[in-house]
Amino acid sequence: MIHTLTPDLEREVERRSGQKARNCFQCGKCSTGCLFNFAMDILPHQVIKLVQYGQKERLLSSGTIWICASCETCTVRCPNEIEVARVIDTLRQMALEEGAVPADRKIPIFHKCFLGNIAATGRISEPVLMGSYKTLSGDLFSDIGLAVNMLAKGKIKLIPQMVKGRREVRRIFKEAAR
Amino acid sequence: MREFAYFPGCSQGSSAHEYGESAVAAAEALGIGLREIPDWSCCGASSGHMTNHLLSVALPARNLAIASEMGLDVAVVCAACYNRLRGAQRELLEDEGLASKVEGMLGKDPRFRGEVLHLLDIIFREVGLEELKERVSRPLKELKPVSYYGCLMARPRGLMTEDDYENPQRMDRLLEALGAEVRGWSYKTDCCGGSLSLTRTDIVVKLVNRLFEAAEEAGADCIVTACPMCLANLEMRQAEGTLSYKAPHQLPVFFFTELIALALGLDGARKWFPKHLIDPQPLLRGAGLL
Amino acid sequence: MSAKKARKKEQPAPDSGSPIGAALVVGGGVGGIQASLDLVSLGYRVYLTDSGPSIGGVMGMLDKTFPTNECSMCILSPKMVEVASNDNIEVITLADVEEIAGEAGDFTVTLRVRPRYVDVEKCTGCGDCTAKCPVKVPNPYDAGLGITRNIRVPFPQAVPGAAFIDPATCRYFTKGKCGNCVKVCQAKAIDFEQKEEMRQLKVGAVILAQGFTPFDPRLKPEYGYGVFPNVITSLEFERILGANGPTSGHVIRPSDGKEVRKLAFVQCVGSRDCLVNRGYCSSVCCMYATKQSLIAKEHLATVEPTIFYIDIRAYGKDFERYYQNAAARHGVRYVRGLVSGIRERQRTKDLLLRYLDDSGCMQEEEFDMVVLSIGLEPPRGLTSGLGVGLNEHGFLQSDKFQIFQSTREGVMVCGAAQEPRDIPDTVTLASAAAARASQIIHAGRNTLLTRTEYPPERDVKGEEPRVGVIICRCGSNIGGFVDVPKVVEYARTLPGVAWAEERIYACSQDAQEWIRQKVREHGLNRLVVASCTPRTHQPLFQETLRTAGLNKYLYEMANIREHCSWVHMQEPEKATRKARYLVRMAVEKARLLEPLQEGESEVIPRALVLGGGVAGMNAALSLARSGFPVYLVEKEEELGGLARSIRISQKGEDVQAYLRDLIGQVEKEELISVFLGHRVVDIGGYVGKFRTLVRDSEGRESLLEHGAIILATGGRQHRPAEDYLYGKDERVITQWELEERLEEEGAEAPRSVVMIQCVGSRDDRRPWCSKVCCTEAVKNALAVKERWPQAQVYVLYRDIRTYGFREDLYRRAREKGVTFIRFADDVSPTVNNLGVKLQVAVKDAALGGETVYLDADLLVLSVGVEPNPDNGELAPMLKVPLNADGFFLEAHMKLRPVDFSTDGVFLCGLAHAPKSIEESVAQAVAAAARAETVLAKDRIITEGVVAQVDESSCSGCRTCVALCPFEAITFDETKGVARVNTSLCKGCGTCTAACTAGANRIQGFRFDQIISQIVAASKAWND
Amino acid sequence: MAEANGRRNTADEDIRILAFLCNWCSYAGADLAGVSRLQYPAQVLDVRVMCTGTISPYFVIKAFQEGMDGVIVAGCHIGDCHYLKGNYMTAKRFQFLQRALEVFGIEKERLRLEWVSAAEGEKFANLIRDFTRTISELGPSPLRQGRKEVAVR
Ligand SMILES: Cc1cc2nc3c(=O)[nH]c(=O)nc-3n(C[C@H](O)[C@H](O)[C@H](O)COP(=O)(O)OP(=O)(O)OC[C@H]3O[C@@H](n4cnc5c(N)ncnc54)[C@H](O)[C@@H]3O)c2cc1C
Ligand SMILES: Cc1cc2nc3c(=O)[nH]c(=O)nc-3n(C[C@H](O)[C@H](O)[C@H](O)COP(=O)(O)OP(=O)(O)OC[C@H]3O[C@@H](n4cnc5c(N)ncnc54)[C@H](O)[C@@H]3O)c2cc1C
Ligand code: SF4
Ligand code: SF4
Ligand code: SF4
Ligand code: SF4
Ligand code: SF4
Ligand code: SF4
Ligand code: SF4
Ligand code: SF4
Repeated sequence: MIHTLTPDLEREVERRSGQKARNCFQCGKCSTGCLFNFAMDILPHQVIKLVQYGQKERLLSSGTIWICASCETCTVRCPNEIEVARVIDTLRQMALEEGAVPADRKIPIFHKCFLGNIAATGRISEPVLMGSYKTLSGDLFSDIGLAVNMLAKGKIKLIPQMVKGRREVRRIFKEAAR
Repeated sequence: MREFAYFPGCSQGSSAHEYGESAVAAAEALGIGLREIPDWSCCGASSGHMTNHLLSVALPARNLAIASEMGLDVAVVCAACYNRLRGAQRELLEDEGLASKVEGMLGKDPRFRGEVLHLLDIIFREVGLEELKERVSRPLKELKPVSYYGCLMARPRGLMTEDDYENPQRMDRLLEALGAEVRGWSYKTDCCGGSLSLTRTDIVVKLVNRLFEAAEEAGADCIVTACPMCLANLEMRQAEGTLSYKAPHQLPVFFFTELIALALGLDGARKWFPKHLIDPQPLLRGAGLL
Repeated sequence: MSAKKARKKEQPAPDSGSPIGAALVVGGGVGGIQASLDLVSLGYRVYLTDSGPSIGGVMGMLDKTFPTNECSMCILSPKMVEVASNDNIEVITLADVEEIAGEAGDFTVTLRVRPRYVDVEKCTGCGDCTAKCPVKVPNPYDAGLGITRNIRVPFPQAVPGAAFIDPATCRYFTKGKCGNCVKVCQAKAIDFEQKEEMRQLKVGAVILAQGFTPFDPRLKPEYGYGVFPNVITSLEFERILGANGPTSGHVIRPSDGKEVRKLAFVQCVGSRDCLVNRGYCSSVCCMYATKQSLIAKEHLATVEPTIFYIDIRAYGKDFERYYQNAAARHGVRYVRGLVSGIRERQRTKDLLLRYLDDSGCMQEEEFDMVVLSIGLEPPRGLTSGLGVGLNEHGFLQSDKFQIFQSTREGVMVCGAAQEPRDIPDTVTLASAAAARASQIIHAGRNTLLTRTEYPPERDVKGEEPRVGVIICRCGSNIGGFVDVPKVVEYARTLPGVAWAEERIYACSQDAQEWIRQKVREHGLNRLVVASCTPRTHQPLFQETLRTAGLNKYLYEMANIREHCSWVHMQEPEKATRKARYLVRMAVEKARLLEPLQEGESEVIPRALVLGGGVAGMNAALSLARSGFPVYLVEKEEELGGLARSIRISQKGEDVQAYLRDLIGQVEKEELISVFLGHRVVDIGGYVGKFRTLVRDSEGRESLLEHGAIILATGGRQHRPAEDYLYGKDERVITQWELEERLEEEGAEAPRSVVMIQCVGSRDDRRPWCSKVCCTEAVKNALAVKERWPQAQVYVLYRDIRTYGFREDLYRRAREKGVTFIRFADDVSPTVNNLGVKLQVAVKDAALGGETVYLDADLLVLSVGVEPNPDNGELAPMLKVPLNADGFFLEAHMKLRPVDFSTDGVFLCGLAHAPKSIEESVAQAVAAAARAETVLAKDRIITEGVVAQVDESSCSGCRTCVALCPFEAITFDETKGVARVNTSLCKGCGTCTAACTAGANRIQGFRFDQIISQIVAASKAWND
Repeated sequence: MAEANGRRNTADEDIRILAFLCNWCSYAGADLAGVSRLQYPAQVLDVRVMCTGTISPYFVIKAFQEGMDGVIVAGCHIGDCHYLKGNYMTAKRFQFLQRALEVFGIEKERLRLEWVSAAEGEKFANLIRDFTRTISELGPSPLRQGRKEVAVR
């Protein structure tokens, strides 16, 4: 049931992403092309529809916005030139900013760890990333076998690389967070 | 020899170390110089643009700014880095407001006016198929690869280089030039789900195994990628499919530069193959290439 | 308030610089063909050019046509033959227009005519050259699917029916050797020396009908066209379905020739797509996909078609029913939502498509073949030399209300070159363009027609039959398989034969003179030509007979080529025997032939137009401007009809201003006599001579005499019977009431406007789509946004049917923030009165039927179009039929959209079916053109092949009266016999066959004549 | 044996077939068969009529009386009639005709009604092939001269 319809969200999304969700005529191409749609609670064309309806809470707390892998299949095929992937990016960004409770915690935690890793050292170090992600998400045991295998193949470097210009990188993060 | 400012990307530093080596080795052998961008930092990958737009531009911008100082075009080997660097470059050149904002953040001019290229494209431009063919000393005759670009190499439409964005051809042509019997298939640009590899392994296993099924259906005996992230993801998650899929896939996955090196008869080639999670050596031996 | 008195007026004398009575038609598709035929019957000389080697256009490639599933070639090829055999139409193929100089009435057109390398006059279309040509090329007629040779007749029914050489692929031209064709051509028709030629034509008017170019689906690479062999275009599929196509109509797929079971259609490929810069809707593809699904199933019952679409645009007459039946009765599966891309299985070449099912779940399904419903693009080569404007999509720009008028005076447009459209709309526009041309050049009417002067007809009554027989060799086409001398020998032995000889090419120009000479020399009074099919060659030989001073019905043909030498090539002996038999049958019939009189009746050069709406007024004005007086009868006291309630047109123009201007023109026009407040009491007579009694409200009657009738009595608005609180709550209004409010000064600004579509349309009781209301809603939504930018506008719909360029409006409305919400066909929205506001609840189909509640300050109902209740009374008076929905039924849904099967009666506007104002105008002017073809003749010649009742044997059973589909037979009560009105009779013979007394005879196919053929067959066999 | 019951199995040289073809569809379909050079047995002669609606039952009966072994009536598909409903009348008449023929002792298979459009050259050729085969199997018509005894039986 949807009660209050507002154009606010649509405008906000347009301001941030340049994408006009209102242009959509619901052809469904974005959804039928999406390889992740089976795992989504709201399909991409419905995301666009709900943006038109201004259903902000529902979108920001959806699983879809985190499941979307930004593969851009939707974007390249939309006949109305709506970059659906960017709309979803924007919704994710808004969800983080507004502290919306996501349907799937783990994915935003991963992104947080990923970026945290960059902020700290300037580059991604897989053991650091995995460690922090596993601690924060509480998902301690999955992929243990894989990690052992990779260690055995010498594929995991335990000592992280450090970028000299770490301060620059941190400044970027600070400014971007404002 | 033409030189490029080389952006290796994080995975080259660790899990994809040997692919990085193969890229440098193959490039060098073909007369392409790769000068690493000094003190490069991570491009932010998916996490950047998914969560913070400004960040997703500013992180690559730092690298572009350094590359500007080198006065060279940029060479990339990772599809994700390629996508981010090119994407950020375009936004910065098109949106002056954004550019000056980022300039303030970096303290450097982020407007990179050179070109960001993937090594695959560079080989096409600088070497060309004809010359490549001539350089082959060990044709990959017995190999039946499918080429796999993943989602980020060709998209968004219009952003990436001139290859067909729905049915890219360059890798196929290149592998053919190396002597391989390339198989056609319809999954070249499907996403492998790399960014969800750790968090939603369930989804990724499905996607990856779909790709392997399709590759086998196409009669391929290996998959060739131009992205270390894809490679890692495909290797890591296909064995996992053993649990949920009847037929376990054990299809080797190569980085395209590994095969160039192999076909050109470069020494280093042998030592990269044992590092793969899915051992390609039986296949290569069977094909008389090892 | 009585009628303006009809004033007799002389045809205006041509001004000093009288216009040239000739016209150029560019493009020989169905549009160009119709325009040419109309122009020539209006009395103008016509040049018909095509850039290709034959006329016919895309319709010539189609298998069947929607929504009647009629065979496309069957209905087109008679028109093509008509063009070919008309002396006053010159067909110029392989020609491009370089420049149109001068002005309306006096244009000089420069044509670049490419060489054909085959002499059209000499080529007999035998195809010997094709058999010997070494160069294989993909056959364009089969959309590239089949293979043909470089030299060929474009397709069997081509006009001209002559071969041509494409020098780009010919070995002689590219390599300097070969010339095989020259060696085998017995007609010596091939001429490598032909050169490109520049020609100048003087014409008074030009009609552009270049049609469309099919979209190249390689521009949508996600569908894999050109990569996956089993992904084909709709045009290719049309050829696969064609009985004369590359697979002879077998529904098999290209990769392995396997029969297709699962068949998918992807709609809107290259239409409604901003990505490839084709934002418009191609208007025909929803319907042709439906048609192709049905035909595929007809050919192969096991086919399971699925159509993936955005909106099904079944907006035309009878389209909705066609679509609903396809889905409900014929198992065509419609799935909403486009597939994003196509994947192929490498081994089987099957195709994988992903879609959302009804419950919103993702499905992946394998298909054997996928058809891409490609869009219609502007024709290639619309050069600036034409001096006409193009619109933003590259189609020919035209006037807002007169869509057949280009931006250049004297240059008209029609068909798909102006906007993507189907065949009936193309034909309509073609006639309208011809009418407009006639308005400009009517002073030059009949000035440039060549009229053959015939010697007086020799009276053969009482003469013994002296039959002349010509056996044609047709080069080796007949001569190679049939022993011609033997047949000649045999013919000479037949009773009544005075002379028989063979001839190598009986149809060649020199042979005609030879025939005339023989007729004279031997005193022949009957002629039999044993050659090819009468369907193409009979008119030629009949003409020769006329010039030899004999009645043209003293002629009979024996088809010893198509029906003999060609189909029994491997059995020359039997072919010879059969040729003898066929000749005998023809001779025996010929002996019984009698001269027939073509009926003639006078024409009253004045028309009656019934209905003074936009359609009626335009029809009247068009006729008046071509010089014909018109009676315009309107039952109301005011002109204008429904358009009085419409403010803005679909193109955004001010309708009221247009209407005022139109009424002004009608009132000023001296040739139009308006009868306001009059109704028709009775209509009598027939084509050329109708007598109509009209009566005004005070009972005063007038008797009007006229030669043709145009029916323009319109339709009406559906009155919603309290659906959605209409009439109960003043906030619930119709679109027309909204338009009124939009113009009202100081009207209160609504915060929220909700529109509901399909009110009174597409339901069980009114199973048609009203066509106008989607565009009307979109247009009014935009107007609301313009006047009250803050207002929220919601449009609740089932399918948005903004076909053609109306799609631009739909896009603009979305851009402006109008929200479109789709509800499923069987779950209408509901309305609740909450006192301060109305609340509309709609189940959004895109969200799996989730209910969305909308507050509405205004609820606007998009009510549909209904037939005029007067129709039931008018139909029997005019002797014309109604369709199941109560609209008038035209003579032929595809090719005679404004004619009735009753000659001399035409229709237009809402009387025919729902349509917009511009479409009504076009149809009205088209109807005027058709009426003008009647009025422009001083007398009507009716075919000699008509029924005749022998009064002495007629038993008065009236069987024939009831059977005649054209109501041509009346019963003469005083004499107690049936009587045929030869002006109405079409010569079908249905009556003859049923006449138990043998009194009813069809001339030229008389009982005794057919019996003589039967007996002759038997005698021949017994010899 | 075969002779005794009036049947022969080989395609009979002596078979005589008459086809009534409507001008607009079936005659044109036969033309197309010719243009496409489709080969079919030469034992068929055709009579062109404007519409199958003209074909009186008497023509068909006369044809048999005159010694034809089979008769074809071919016209436009229902709905495609150039004269709106001529072929519809024919279809109605046809059922009556078949019954009438049986009264004469003529097998009803000897009369065939088919819809052949102008685009169906292939169909026309197949029709002739198939019908000739059928008639060959049935053998000469019982009404034919010299066979009357067999018909009376
Ligand atoms: C697959 C498919 C199926 C269809 N099915 C149906 C159907 O079932 N029913 C229906 O009503 N409609 C159908 N249509 C639409 C129908 O084809 C068009 O309505 C119709 O062909 C339009 O006729 P036209 O004369 O305007 O153009 P065309 O048929 O395109 O003819 C144009 C002619 O002009 C010539 N020409 C082009 N450019 C020039 C030039 N510069 N100079 C000189 N000559 C030129 C061309 O050679 C051609 O002969 C279908 C269309 C497609 C693609
Ligand atoms: C609900 C609705 C909404 C529409 N919206 C739009 C729109 O937004 N845009 C658009 O372009 N078009 C629209 N149309 C269509 C448009 O109204 C018509 O195309 C246009 O008015 C032409 O109509 P007409 O002349 O054929 O018929 P009408 O306008 O109906 O005129 C028929 C005339 O004939 C007279 N008449 C009727 N019976 C007799 C008789 N027995 N004897 C004598 N006279 C008779 C009538 O009084 C009337 O004057 C709409 C139509 C309807 C019903
Ligand atoms: S592809 Fe574009 S137009 Fe189609 S449903 Fe998705 S967003 Fe809307
Ligand atoms: S970008 Fe996201 S929504 Fe779009 S197709 Fe890829 S995963 Fe699906
Ligand atoms: S051989 Fe001659 S006459 Fe026959 S089709 Fe060819 S060009 Fe025409
Ligand atoms: S000369 Fe040209 S057209 Fe003639 S047969 Fe040779 S290749 Fe064919
Ligand atoms: S909506 Fe328009 S463009 Fe799309 S398939 Fe239907 S008719 Fe064609
Ligand atoms: S009239 Fe004779 S030469 Fe002419 S086309 Fe017919 S059969 Fe051939
Ligand atoms: S609103 Fe009108 S035009 Fe639109 S679908 Fe319904 S009936 Fe047709
Ligand atoms: S021939 Fe046909 S049209 Fe003429 S009177 Fe007889 S049934 Fe009517």
